Amino acid sequence: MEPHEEKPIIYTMENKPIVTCAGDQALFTSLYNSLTQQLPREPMEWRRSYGRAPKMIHLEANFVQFKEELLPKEGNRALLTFPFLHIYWTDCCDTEVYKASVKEDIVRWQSLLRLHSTTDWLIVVVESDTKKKNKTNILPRTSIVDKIRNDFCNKQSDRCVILSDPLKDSSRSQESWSSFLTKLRTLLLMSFTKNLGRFEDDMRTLREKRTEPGWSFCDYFMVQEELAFVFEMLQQFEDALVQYDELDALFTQYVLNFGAGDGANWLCSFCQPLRSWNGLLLRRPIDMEKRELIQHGQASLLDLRSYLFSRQCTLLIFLLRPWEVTQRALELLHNCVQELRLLEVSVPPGALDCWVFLSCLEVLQRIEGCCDRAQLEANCSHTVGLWTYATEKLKSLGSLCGLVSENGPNSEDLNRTVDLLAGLGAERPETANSLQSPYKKLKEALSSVEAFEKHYLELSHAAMEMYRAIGRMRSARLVGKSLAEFYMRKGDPQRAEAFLQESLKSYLAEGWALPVAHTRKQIAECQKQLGQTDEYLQTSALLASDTHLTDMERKHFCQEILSFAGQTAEGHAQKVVLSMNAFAQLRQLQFRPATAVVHVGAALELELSLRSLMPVPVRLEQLAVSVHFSLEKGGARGRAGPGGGAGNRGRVGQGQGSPCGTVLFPGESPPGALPRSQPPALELYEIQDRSPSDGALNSAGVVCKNVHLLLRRQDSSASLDTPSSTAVAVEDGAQLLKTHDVSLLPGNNNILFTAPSREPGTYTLRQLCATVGRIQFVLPHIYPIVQYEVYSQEPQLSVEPLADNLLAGLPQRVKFIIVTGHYSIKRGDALQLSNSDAMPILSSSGCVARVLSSDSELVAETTLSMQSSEKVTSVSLPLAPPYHSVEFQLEVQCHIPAGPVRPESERLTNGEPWHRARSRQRTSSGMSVVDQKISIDCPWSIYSTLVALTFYIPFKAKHLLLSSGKRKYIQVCLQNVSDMNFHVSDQQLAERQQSSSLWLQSLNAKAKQLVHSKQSVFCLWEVKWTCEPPASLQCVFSINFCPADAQRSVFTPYYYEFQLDNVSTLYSLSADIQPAPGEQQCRTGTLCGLEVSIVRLAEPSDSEQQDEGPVETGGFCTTKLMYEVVDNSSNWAVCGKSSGIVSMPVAANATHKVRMEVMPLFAGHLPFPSIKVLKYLPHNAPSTIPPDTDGCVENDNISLLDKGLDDQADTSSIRSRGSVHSLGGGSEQQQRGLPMPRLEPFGPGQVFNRSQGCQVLVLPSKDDHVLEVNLT
Amino acid sequence: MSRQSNRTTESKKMNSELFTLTYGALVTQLCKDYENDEEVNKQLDKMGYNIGVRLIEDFLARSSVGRCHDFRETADVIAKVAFKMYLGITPSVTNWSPAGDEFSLILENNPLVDFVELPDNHSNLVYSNILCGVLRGALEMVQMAVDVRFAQDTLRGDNVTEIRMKFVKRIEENLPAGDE
Amino acid sequence: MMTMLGGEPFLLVSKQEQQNYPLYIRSVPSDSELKFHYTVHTSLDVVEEKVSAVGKVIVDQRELYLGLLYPTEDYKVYGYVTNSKVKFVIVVDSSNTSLRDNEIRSMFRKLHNSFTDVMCNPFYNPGDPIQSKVFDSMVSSMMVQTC
Amino acid sequence: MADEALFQFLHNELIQYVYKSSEQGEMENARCITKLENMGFRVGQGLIERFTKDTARFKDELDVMKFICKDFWTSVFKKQIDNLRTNHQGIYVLQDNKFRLLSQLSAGKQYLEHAPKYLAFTCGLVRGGLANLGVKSIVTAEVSVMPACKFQVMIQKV
Repeated sequence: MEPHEEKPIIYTMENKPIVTCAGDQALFTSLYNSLTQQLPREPMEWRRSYGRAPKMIHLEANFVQFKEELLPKEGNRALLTFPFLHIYWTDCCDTEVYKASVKEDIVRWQSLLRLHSTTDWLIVVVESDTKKKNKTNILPRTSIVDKIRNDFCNKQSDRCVILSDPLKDSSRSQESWSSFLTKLRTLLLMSFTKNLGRFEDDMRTLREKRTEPGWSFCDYFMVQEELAFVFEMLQQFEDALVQYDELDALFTQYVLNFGAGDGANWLCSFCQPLRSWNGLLLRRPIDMEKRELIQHGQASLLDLRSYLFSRQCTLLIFLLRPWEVTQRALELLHNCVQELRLLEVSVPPGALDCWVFLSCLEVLQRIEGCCDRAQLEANCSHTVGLWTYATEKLKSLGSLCGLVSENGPNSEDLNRTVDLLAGLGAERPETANSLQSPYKKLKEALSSVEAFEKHYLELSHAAMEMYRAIGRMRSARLVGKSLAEFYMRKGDPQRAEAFLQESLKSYLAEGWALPVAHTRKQIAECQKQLGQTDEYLQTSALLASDTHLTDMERKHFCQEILSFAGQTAEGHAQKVVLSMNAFAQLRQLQFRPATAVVHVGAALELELSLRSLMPVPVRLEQLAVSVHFSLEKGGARGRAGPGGGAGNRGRVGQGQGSPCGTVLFPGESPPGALPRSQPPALELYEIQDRSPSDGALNSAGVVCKNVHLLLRRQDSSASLDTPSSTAVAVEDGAQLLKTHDVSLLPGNNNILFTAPSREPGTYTLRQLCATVGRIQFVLPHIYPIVQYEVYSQEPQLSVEPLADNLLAGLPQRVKFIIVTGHYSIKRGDALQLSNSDAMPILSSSGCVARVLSSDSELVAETTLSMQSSEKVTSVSLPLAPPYHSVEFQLEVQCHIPAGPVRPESERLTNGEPWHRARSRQRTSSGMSVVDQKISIDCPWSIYSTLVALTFYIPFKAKHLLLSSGKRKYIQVCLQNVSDMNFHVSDQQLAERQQSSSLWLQSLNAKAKQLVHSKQSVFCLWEVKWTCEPPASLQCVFSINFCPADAQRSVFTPYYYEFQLDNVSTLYSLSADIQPAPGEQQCRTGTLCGLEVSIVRLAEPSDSEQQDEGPVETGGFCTTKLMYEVVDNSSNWAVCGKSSGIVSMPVAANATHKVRMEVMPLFAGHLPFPSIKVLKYLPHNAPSTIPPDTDGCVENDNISLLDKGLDDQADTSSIRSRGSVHSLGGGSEQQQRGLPMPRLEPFGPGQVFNRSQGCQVLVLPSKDDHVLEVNLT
Repeated sequence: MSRQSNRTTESKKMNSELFTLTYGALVTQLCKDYENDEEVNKQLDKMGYNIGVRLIEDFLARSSVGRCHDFRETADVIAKVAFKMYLGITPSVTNWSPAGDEFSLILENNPLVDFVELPDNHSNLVYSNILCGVLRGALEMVQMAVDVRFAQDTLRGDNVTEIRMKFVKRIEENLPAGDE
Repeated sequence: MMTMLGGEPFLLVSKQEQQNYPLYIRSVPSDSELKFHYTVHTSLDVVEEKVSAVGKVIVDQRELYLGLLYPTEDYKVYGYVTNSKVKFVIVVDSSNTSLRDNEIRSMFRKLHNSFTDVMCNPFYNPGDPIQSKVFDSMVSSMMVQTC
Repeated sequence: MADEALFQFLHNELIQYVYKSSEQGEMENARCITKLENMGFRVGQGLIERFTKDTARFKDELDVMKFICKDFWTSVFKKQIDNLRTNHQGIYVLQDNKFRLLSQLSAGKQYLEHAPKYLAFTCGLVRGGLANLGVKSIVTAEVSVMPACKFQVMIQKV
């Protein structure tokens, strides 16, 4: 009954360190179970050499019966079979027996051990009371043990232990067990440390020898692996793994060195041609076959690698690091491929692919074996690499074995397949009964086209799904692409295209030129096969224009297009429409004239520069721009005329239009360039926050206007150019700009169009369309918007003065301008000007008409022929085509109307409108105007045109009546209000009803005078009479004038009529100022006497009778006067009663004196205060509005002191001085009210003031401040 | 050359990077604003002048440099003090004209042009022209009218950068310097 | 394949609008150039994966060098991303064993430095393809070294 | 420091140029500010590229902002931002109590109105720096008491 004996040592996990047992087998067997169970119970700290971290380990052991064979021979380094400890069991308690047998036995045992120089032994003495019972002559227990100790363990007494009553369940036995076990463990570990240490030393020395000839990696491998095994056995997987990794690294290094040129000869065994390629095998803990091969140096590179990896894999899985397996796997596979290349191992085609394929799947399945779904899905990123790798490999196998071609594999392919399968050998037993085994998969996949497809698709989709799942879109698409290639090979472009388009999108999005070009080529291929003509042509266009293709390729695709275009359309198939932007780009567009505004029928040229992207010249049957026409304000141009174009420059391409009428089009980003969507640029501006109270600046800063725009998320995907996809439609029915037979050279071409301009309106360029045979390349929208305008214009006549204003009374030139518009002036067309006497047209001979083109170039010049009848003057026009203008000048003269032409600026009723009047005067030139209208009949219209001309009268006349006592003078002031200078001569003043009793005596110089612009001449006449002068004088002033610069002086008369009333003087006033009594001189601040005396000069005239009814009082009739003393210059303070009523007898020399007191306020020669006398009319008397003769105002000016017009205006001011009565306006309002006495001013010159302008000397007073006081 | 100098992330250098880049931004802006390079050069010179006339005070204040007796002394001050102070470089003063009224500043490395690569369409751009303006403006403030121009420029493929400086005249009364 | 020893297509990918368009691609001219482009483009998946991993990971893993992105049978693809989200990718022929992690690292540093200078060239418009001669020559010299 | 003086001279000249080259008017003024800001933007891009050359990858937005406030600001203005506040909704306020480009402007209300000119460039710097780090933003500024200055950064979520 030795359970372990037969068991062959298999290197598996069940391995335990070996402990041999000698001595009493029965005894040992009885204890075996408890021993094996209890040993691992408690962990033990293992302190290790080489400063490796101590570890707690649970020791197990494999107890086997002692045999001499078990003891390792000299040089045998096998560790697994190495007995780490030898135990001798005895329960002998009887000295006799001991002496008799046991001792010898131990001696023999010991000597054997010594022979093999093992010092790791232990003697266990088991004692049980049961045994003693039936024994007599008992010795004390200890004696045996002591004996043994003496005999064997000299000075290492611990090598002999007692285990008491092991089978009893007593505390005592417990203790002895535990102490025993502890001892056992300690010894075991000691042995490990010692032996492993020794082993490692040997191993190291061996490694050191690796440069020596004859050193073999395989041998070394075996050695180090032994170590690994032990660690594994001790469950120290990390350490185990390290061993393999070291081996891995070492080998790799050798291969690299070999690649670098120095090859160790042992490597040759790995360089042998590849014979079997049945992938990795990860289902056994140890692949013995491969290990054998390595052991005997027959392993191929793949064998070694596979074995190494399978071990690493096993350990990693023990360490629960499956994902590291997958990652290492991928590296391994790549690495192997490299190493085979480096070692120049001859590999039959496809063999490697098989190996990789199988290995990938093997790894994946191994992993699946030890993880659940969830884990797997969570770790796609680790596995997906293997999936894709497998897919690629399967694909290449497929194509190698002719499984991808449309018409299956040929015999050659089949042979190849057979060879490949042969290389797989027989399926391994482990996988024999799993249906999904890599082996089966591969065999099946290679068995038939269909099977292959099934597997390939399965893998591809799996890979794609995973990539998608972990968001590696690009990778997914790449798989998609190779799938597409597969479909292409299978002749299924339909499926292929879908994948290709998807990847194309992403390449475009990210601007990867080469992939784009390549993928497009593939797409083109699909489309060709699918017979998607339009798409194919579109793609071809893109490719033909793609600079990343070779010239050959580009030409090829271009040719494709051209040859299609060349085909004669069978069955009138309508044209194929393609997007233009792949074919050519519209770069710029230029109008001539630049304004892009022309009149109907005018020539408008349009040059567009088109950049052809084709590699070869292309002949276009036709290049057309479709134009949208709208009436939108075509007519409106009519008024604007040619000039109006300027305003429209903006229309040329919405702002892009430079003044030179050029529209630039943003160049398409060339293929490969990056479609970047620019976010809106941010707009900043300054802000200043001022406090509302005082405008003080609180804060200043920089803020952003268009935050809302910027903060909006803008996704760039929108901006990608996918021109092929956009279906372009030709809009027809629109007008066209065409050119035929254009040949587009590669690069820029300029093409000239003549734009249609028959209809007035707005023309918008819509599409650009190039026709090549059956193909039309269309630019669907021309953007920025490009428009031009055609306008139609009514003929029109305008007449404008040459000078800025026409002067009446002189011949003046006026300019006639006819804009013909759409009308063309025919022979015999004439303007009929209706004459008027006031303004004759002076038919000056040899005046010329100039015909100008729309851009005002002189076209023709002809002398005008004019006929004048008394009614009309007809001016025959020169011939002129439409949209030209005809200009000529005529001379007209406007007669100055006799009789007063009153400049409206000076019309006045009674005083008050004066303010307005005066302000007007300031603004207007003050020239009086004459409006003249000519009605003209134009040949193009049945209605006659009225042209108004305004003439200005160069002169203005004023008159004055001057009095000196009874003598009267008339002064006329002639003012030259024009800008010209004039000569004037023989001025005359005539009285209408030539009464012999009255004549006017000129006091003027005879000679003609020069009157400069804005100057005046004054003329004076004395009025003389024999008997009473008439109540009113009708005067006509006349003077001849002619321009000073006129070469031949033709004098024209100027008339001025006016009327004077009540010229004769009725009263004369005189005033006298006396110093205060006792004073020689007047002094400021002291009262002086003022005496006013009013003297009646004339007998009452009949004119007087009727207006103020004199009142009979006391026999002779009197009339009431009101006097008033005012001092506006405030030189005087008028004290006491400054105004009053006096009644004057109506008789010559009747006198009335008034006294009052005035106080001079200033020193010096003071003018007298002004004294006014007014008619005081009883209420019953009829009111007479003072005769409204012009100039009477000026007249007053003179007669009322030197106070300006102001005083007249200042009726209010008088009233304000507390006077009860009022003037002018005042009187009117009183009439409206109840009848009251009224005041009326005397007619001009009726009152003569003697002391006019008299002055009196005033001396300063002694004390001025006094004055201050009483003044205030 | 610029390569090593920029490794240090020490704050002084940083500033000069800020300066260099800002200057770069200015030049490119000018290139956008003006169509031809000559205009840009002119503008740069102007701006330099404006800086110069202000800079001089700062300079005199911080470097306790007194009045220079002759042009040679001026040259030395410019090279050894001014350039050192403001650009951290010390150009060498060479190529004196026999009359001693004209010399060259040779800059082995010109911080303004670190990282700069002139595009082909700016062959006539004198990238660092602002320096001329600065020198002109500054010296004008000390009553020296000088004529400054770039004789060589590493940017344009020359081995060194050379600023040629010619003494024109001594300005008698200090005419107020307005911005150009 | 030996002809491609040390043939690295370099490329920088700008982050503009998350669009990984190439700023600069350079490779030893060879018939497999196209394959390079595909490989590099695909590698962006991994770059993005690693970049987006930042923030989740601990600080010491936030260095700019992303290490080996993924190996293929023929190439090793390494990645690097600047703080300005510019991605550098170096693809090395997997048979090229002379280049270890450290060499690659320093190559990236060189690239980065040189790129920084490009960024500081006032005439360079960020986001445009790189035409700098300096950069070009630097890359060339690097490619020569690695052969 | 010397270099800095030079920079400030240049910066002033920059402003002078931009404002001179455009005639006045609300529109114009806005264009000037924007122009300055754009120059700053480009410079910021370049600078940040250098400054972050040797730093580890940033963890998140806040990490970036801190960098701007500490390292960036120190390198450019030789002091840190004095106070950084955020609403965690993508708005950050950077306060510099003695903003270098203002400190040369003598304080006082009458100069306050010129302040914006002196901020625009820096707004650009910050925006450019952030943008180059993949943080799209809008940067504005405000001064109420010179030379203290607030920059507000609004992050655009992309």
